[in-house]
Amino acid sequence: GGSGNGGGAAGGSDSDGGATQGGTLTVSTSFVVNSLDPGQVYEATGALAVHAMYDTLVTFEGSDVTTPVPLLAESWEVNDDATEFTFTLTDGAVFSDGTPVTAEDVVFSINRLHNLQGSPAVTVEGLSASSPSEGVVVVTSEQSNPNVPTILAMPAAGILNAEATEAEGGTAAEDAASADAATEFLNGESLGSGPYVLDSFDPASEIVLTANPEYWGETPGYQRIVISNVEAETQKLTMQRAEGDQIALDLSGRLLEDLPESVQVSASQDTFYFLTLHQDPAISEITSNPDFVRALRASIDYDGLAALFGEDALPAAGMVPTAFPGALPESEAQQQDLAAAADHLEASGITDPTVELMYPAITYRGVDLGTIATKIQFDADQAGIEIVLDPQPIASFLEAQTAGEVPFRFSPQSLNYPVAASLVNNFAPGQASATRTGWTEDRASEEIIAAGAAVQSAPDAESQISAIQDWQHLLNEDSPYVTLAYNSGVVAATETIANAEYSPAGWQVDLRAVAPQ
Amino acid sequence: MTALLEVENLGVHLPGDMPVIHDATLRVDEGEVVGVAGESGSGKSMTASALLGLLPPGARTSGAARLHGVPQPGGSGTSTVDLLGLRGAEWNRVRGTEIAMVFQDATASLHPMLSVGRQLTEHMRVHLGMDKSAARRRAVELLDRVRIPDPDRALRAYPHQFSGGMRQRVAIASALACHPRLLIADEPTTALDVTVQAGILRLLDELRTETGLSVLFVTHDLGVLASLTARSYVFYAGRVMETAPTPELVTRPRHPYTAALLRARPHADESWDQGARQPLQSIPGSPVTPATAPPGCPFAPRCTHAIEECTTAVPTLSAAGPAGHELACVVRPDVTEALA
Amino acid sequence: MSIEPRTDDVVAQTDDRVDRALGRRRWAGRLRLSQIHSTWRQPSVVLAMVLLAAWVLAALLAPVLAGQDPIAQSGDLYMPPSGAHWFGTDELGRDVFARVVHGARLSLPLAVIIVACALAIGGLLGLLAGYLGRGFDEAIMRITDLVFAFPQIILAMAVAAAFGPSTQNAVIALVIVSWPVYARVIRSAVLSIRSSDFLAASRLLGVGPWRALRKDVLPNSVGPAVVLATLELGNAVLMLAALSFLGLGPRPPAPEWGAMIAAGSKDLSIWWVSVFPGLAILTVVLAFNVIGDALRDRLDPRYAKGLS
Amino acid sequence: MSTTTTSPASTVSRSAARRLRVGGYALGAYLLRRLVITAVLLLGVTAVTFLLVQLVPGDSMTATLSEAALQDPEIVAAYRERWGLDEPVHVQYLVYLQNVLTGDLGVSQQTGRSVLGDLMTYVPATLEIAVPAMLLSLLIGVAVGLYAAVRHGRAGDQVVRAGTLLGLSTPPFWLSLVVLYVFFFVLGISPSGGRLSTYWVPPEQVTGVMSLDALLAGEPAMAWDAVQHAVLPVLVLTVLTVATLVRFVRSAMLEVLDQDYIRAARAKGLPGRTVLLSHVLRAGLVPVITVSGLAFAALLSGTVLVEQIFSWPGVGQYAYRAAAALDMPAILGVSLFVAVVYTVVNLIVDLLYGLIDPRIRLS
Amino acid sequence: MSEQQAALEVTDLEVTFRSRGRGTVHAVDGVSLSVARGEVVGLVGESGCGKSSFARAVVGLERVSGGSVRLDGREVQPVGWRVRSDVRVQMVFQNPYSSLNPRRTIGSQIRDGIPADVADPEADVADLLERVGLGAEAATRYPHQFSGGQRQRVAIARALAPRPEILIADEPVTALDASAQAQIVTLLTSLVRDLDVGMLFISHDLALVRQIADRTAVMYLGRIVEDGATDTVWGDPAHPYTHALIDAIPRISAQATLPETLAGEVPDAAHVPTGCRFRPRCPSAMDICAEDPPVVRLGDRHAACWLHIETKEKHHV
Ligand SMILES: Nc1ncnc2c1ncn2[C@@H]1O[C@H](COP(=O)(O)OP(=O)(O)OP(=O)(O)O)[C@@H](O)[C@H]1O
Ligand SMILES: Nc1ncnc2c1ncn2[C@@H]1O[C@H](COP(=O)(O)OP(=O)(O)OP(=O)(O)O)[C@@H](O)[C@H]1O
Ligand SMILES: [Mg+2]
Ligand SMILES: [Mg+2]
Repeated sequence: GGSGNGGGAAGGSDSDGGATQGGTLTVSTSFVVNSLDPGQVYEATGALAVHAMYDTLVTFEGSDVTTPVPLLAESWEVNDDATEFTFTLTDGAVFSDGTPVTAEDVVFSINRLHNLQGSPAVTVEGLSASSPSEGVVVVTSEQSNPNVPTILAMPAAGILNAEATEAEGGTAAEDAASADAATEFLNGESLGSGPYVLDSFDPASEIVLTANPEYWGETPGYQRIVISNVEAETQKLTMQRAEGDQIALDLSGRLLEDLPESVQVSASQDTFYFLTLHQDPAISEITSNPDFVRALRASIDYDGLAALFGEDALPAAGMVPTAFPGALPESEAQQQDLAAAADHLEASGITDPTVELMYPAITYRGVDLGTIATKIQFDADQAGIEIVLDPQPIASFLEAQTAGEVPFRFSPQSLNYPVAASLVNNFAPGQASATRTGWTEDRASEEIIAAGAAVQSAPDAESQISAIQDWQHLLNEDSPYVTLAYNSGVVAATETIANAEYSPAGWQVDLRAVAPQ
Repeated sequence: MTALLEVENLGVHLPGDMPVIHDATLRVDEGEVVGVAGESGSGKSMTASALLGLLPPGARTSGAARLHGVPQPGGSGTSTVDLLGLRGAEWNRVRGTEIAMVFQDATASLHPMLSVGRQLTEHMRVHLGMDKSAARRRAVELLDRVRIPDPDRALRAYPHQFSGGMRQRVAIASALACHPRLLIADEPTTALDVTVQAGILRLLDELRTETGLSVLFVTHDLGVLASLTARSYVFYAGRVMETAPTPELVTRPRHPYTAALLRARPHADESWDQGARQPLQSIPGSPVTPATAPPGCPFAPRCTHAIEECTTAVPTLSAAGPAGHELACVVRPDVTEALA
Repeated sequence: MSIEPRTDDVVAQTDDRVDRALGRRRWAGRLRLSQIHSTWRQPSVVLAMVLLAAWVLAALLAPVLAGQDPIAQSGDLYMPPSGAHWFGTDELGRDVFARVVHGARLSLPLAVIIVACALAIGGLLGLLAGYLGRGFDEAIMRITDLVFAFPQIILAMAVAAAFGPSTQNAVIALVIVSWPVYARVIRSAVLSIRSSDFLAASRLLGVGPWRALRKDVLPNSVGPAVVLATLELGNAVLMLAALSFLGLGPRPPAPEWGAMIAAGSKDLSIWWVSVFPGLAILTVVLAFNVIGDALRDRLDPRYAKGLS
Repeated sequence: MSTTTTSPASTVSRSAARRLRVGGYALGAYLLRRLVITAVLLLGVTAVTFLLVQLVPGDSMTATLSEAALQDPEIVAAYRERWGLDEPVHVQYLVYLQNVLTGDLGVSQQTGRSVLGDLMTYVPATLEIAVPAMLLSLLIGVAVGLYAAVRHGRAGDQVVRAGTLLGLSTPPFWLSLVVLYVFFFVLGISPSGGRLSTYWVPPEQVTGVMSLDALLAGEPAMAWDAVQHAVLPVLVLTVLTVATLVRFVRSAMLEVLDQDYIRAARAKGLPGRTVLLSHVLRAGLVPVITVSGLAFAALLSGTVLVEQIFSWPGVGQYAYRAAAALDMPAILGVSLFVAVVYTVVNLIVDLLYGLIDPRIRLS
Repeated sequence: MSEQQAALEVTDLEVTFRSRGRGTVHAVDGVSLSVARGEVVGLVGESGCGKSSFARAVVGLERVSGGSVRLDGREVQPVGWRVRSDVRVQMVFQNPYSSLNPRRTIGSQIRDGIPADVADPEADVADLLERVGLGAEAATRYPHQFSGGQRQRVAIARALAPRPEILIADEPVTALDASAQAQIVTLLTSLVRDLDVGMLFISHDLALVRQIADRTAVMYLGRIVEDGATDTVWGDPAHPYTHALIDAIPRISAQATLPETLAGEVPDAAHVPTGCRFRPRCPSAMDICAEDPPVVRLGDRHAACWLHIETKEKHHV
């Protein structure tokens, strides 16, 4: 039966559960969810839901993404060169069907994630799991990688009930990419050990989670969580007239203005927006010209651009958003310098350059990317650079991006996992993203290659931070990337909700922790 | 004979102040078949429409049209009603029960999607208060009366299942359903073949002799006029030009217009059997409407007898010759000779 | 007596009725200059002409009239309407008034291009289908059926999405979805002319089929096409705006009305960003519709009665 | 719309003419002919959509597979095989057709669910607003159209005429925004979007129509909430459709009013109301029915934009998302659905003709 | 008149229409007719008997499904996808409002028909317009500037432009006013005689045909039932149908007399009776009428009727 009431009073009032449990929590966000299979999940809303349904070995608490804390693993050890991680599983964890969580399940889940070769598989590239003894899981990395616990905290590394998954056609074998058939099932039912289970999934309108009655930990905060697909502008209206327990996830910038006092807002700058210029002269003589890149870099009105995202966005100083250790200080934010832009342009030897800027025609975190692109176009024009905008449907954009032949593109970017070094793994010369922009090692300066290597080989967190700052300084000098601004992920919640804190960990808000106040 | 309908100085203006009928005066006696003739656009249909209040919306009328012997609403006695003064629902006292109408195109005047039975009985039930079966019985009688074979079957049929002549018979039956005293027939045979036309003319004649029905018969065919009607009016440009007992009118016309009309038609007259073949004589010029008519006599520009005075003075209808022969002509030449 | 269906005339009548109900007028008269003149004297039409003329003028004089550059991001963001910015400023601080005025430079010519192309393609195919008949007619009609089986906007959307968003592709998409209407209208006009006595008379005099097509058929079938085209101009403005609204129209920073509405729709509190372009669309389309409607009335005397 | 006017108007002389020519032959033969035509049409629809999808630069693979996986030819090949992307185009098409014939519309690449299943969820949602809007439009359309025809040329008619022209000229997405702004943002008397307030647990899908399902589940308050959510979308769709309908009804009725048989009915002394309701309306209904069929198709296309703004999870939104994501099975599924609706509606219209007009009654 | 050399020779002409739901209609079913130069032949019959179909087939506008149409021994060329080079048979249509192209000047429409070898076509057009009683200046005007009668004059001028030898007039005055009718008929007959053109004049106005035709043919349900010199046909009809037609015409006389009626109705052309088609309505029907009646020659005329078979010799044409 329905737990709501038509009177419009808070749906949080309890009708048939325990005293501490709330009724329905509504999370409004504008989403395109492709899958709720942990092995396939790669965008924010999917991560949000999967995180609530599937326990991981370790996790993060609140907005702190620096210290992994135990979840299914009660403890872990790492060898000296950070290639072997040994996790000891906690006792008593059970899946939603009541069967206990075993080391086999963990091994199965991590290997399946790897072998499925879905989008999130990049994070576990080079990792493999095994279980030497009952209750123990060993994860080995081909290279030294101190961030393995962080990676294993990601929703994609959620632990599935291996037996049940296999019964639905799932497999963790090498050929999982083509042989696994469990995804469709997992889009309708969850097979995890988390506090919530999947009730229904409608990719267009909503994901409904209900409390897992078998949950082995603390009773979840709500009986029911509805993740509702709502455009940002409507989310704002909803928050203004909130009825019941409501969370909105896309209210960044301007949309936060004139919200009622009672709404609690938690934010963290974990996203950056950047331009990518292809370095292969065969693709474009213009974008591969370093002086042209410098001219463009100098032409951007960084303050004005950041203002488009709203008050709490910042002009970018480097590639690492401020939410993460290793970000450059605000004082180093880039500045528009039209005179310098003119000089650079002259130095480039290109007159009246015209370039086409491709970007996905989407609204991201309440901001229309077209608006930002138009601003870039206008700024560049001030420096005598003509930009023709080329908005593309997201699918076409991704395809073109992957094909690696787009001369000039614009997109938002967040981290694969909440460690600044993950950016180096992706954007350093020769790495995946860099390759797609023609930034091979031979086209990059030795200095920058060395700086990247320094980040990866940093022995401890502190030295890694300074290494990554050096790396960013070099990128700002000479790289195919123009980082434009940082924007926040925001959680806006009604005052009746506790622990509605934004987490840069990838799941935005920890639904496991959210509860009525 | 007592007058049933008297129309005096009827004038009709269509919206946009366009005159279409001008001072038309005519009379129908009880049990009389009266003809109205004239060229196309002379206002014959407008006159008929005015008498049933079916003029286009926004039309204005002047003059009077008195219908005598209309039963009082209460049921006691009768009175005279000025048709031009009726408004809205008042018309339902007259339409169907006192005056009924048959249109030129029977195909168009029967509802294509309603059964013949429905169209014959619906107004009976309204006006005569009949129940379904009584109305049906009367409908069968009516169809029989207008010579429709197998009336029971015909009641269930739809108009498109009948031929043109049969449809016109159905339309007549429908018009007669509520015992009207006056039937206005607006060119009911123009669209029909001669053989079919003959049948309809005979039917109307029978109805007159058997039931004493009065008929106002509109046509542009003087031959039809001659075979059916006792008295006739000739219209031109919304005016009555001449009126006389029909045999007199067609054999001894007094008005140059009437004479010209007769000369322009092929001679299917008494000389038919002698096979005389004379050239047709057309009327010079083309017809005018009241809106385009010149001052004076509207026919003057086309009239071979016209004199100066014709272009200034509007001739009025006045007696000429024996028993009810009247004409509107200033000159009044002897035009009969030319016909021979 | 015969109680038998006489199907032929029944079908003919019913066809005719349906045709008329659908606005597919069987072409009988011709659109005369005098008729157009008297059409122009109706107050509503005069008003529509004035409105349209104002928009055309606005399009021509946009740089002067707007006072500001429609793409200059010079003002403050999200300023409500004021003396400095009559229609306020948008999310990039651009002057909404300047953008609305400049929008006419985009929408009006594009609508004309769309209608002209659709008219040319649909008109030619309809003309030939009606005149040649048989196989060609059948083929063209089946293709139009096919296009009609898709809802206009969905097909246009799919085409535009497939080719990628741009002015040119939006125009192509809209031409693809709108030519069949012309083909149908012209075809039915041609069909009625094909069975007309004056064409028969021409052919009897020894006029060849192609010359007759040019001299007798073509001039008499343009009337309904002109009316339809006028009404479709409005429709083209609407559809173009709809595609733009969905992000499938001219690329930014073009001041396209639909795209402007889309920008405003992101935040209802900045109503001026979407209300004014919406009103612009409304008035332009209304003007086209009023004029097209009056022309149609003129072509069909049945309606003219009520107007004079 | 041009069916709307006109546009609708706009628009099917050929098939309208053809479909009436049914007097002589039997219902069976007629239906058979119609089925063949429908089949050919559907075949055409699939072919066109398929072709369109082939023209599209992107495919779904990149959206699904990781970059590392995309570099691996084996994985790519396996993926292509799984979705049949490795076959030549015409083979892919034949495979698709074969599947469609067995009721399998494939799996949406975007939602990962069967397209048929998706349609079953979204179609009722669309019908929930489209059908009431259509009924409302018909009701208002016939009443107002008849009124305007009767008051032909007078003030009432002019007002109606102006109103309908205004309705035809209003961009639907803009109107949606305006009503949302006024009723939700300013007045706060309507919900913002979606089918149901989130604090309700949606009822089990029986009919797929939220308010009915809520009633079946014994939750009148929830049904009321569902109705409130539907009001604005229905309103906008009605405004869009009603203008076309009013204009058609008006012209159809004007034509009928001008007929001799109406004059004849009045000459018989029938009360004005009887003439209007049983004579005029009956005759005028034939073209109105035709137009309603077309108007319903136009209305369905109008849902794309309206659903978008009211966050209404219907086929319109599904279609838009599918187009934006170039989700081939979904696009094909929606196209088929719409084509089926189009032909079925036309068939119903034809059968209705036979009921109303004895002249074209099927023997 | 039958001695005259016939220019137009129609033999056993058949025109068939196939339509869904109605079946096959033999609109014209074996009609033979000839028209000589300078001669006016009237063709009368009730609505739907096939007069127009016959006329259109003769000029080549309708597909002929049997028989032949010859002009001076040469087949008349049908109107098709080729330019028609033989224009010696022309037609005047019933509706003067639809038989002229509203978008072209009168002059240009008439000029279409002027033979290519005419030195000064403009003068020719002017001459034709004068002939039909319109001024030469009419050439520059459009059809809508003329009345119905005037348009019919234009149509006649146009039909005469290519110097035809035969004119087919399909109810050319039915749509006109009584006085305009008289004008047009007078004009047509005088032109035909002046130019030595043969004319087939189709009408359902029997009195009018009687007035102008040299010979009259009476058509019933796709067949000619009687044809001969007009005065003979009307003075002493040989076929009962002709008789009935004549008796049904309302007469003008001092004593009102109702016209005679004819029993029954014209059957549907798709379901014609066997044998003599007039049999079901014929007052003098006999058993033998169930067989196809022979065409009997009676002096200078023919009749398809069994009544005359005992007394007169039998002819099969
Ligand atoms: N609905 C109308 N609107 C405007 N003028 C009209 C209308 N109906 C008739 N008229 C005009 O009114 C005049 C009289 O028409 P009416 O129909 O009475 O002529 P009629 O004598 O019946 O002609 P016909 O023999 O052609 O039926 C004509 O000049 C005609 O043009
Ligand atoms: N195009 C056609 N298709 C089908 N049947 C036709 C066609 N044209 C004529 N007919 C039929 O052929 C028969 C003869 O028609 P036709 O028009 O030749 O008669 P008509 O004597 O000219 O009649 P009217 O006096 O009414 O003009 C009729 O039954 C008619 O229904
Ligand atoms: Mg009349
Ligand atoms: Mg004919």
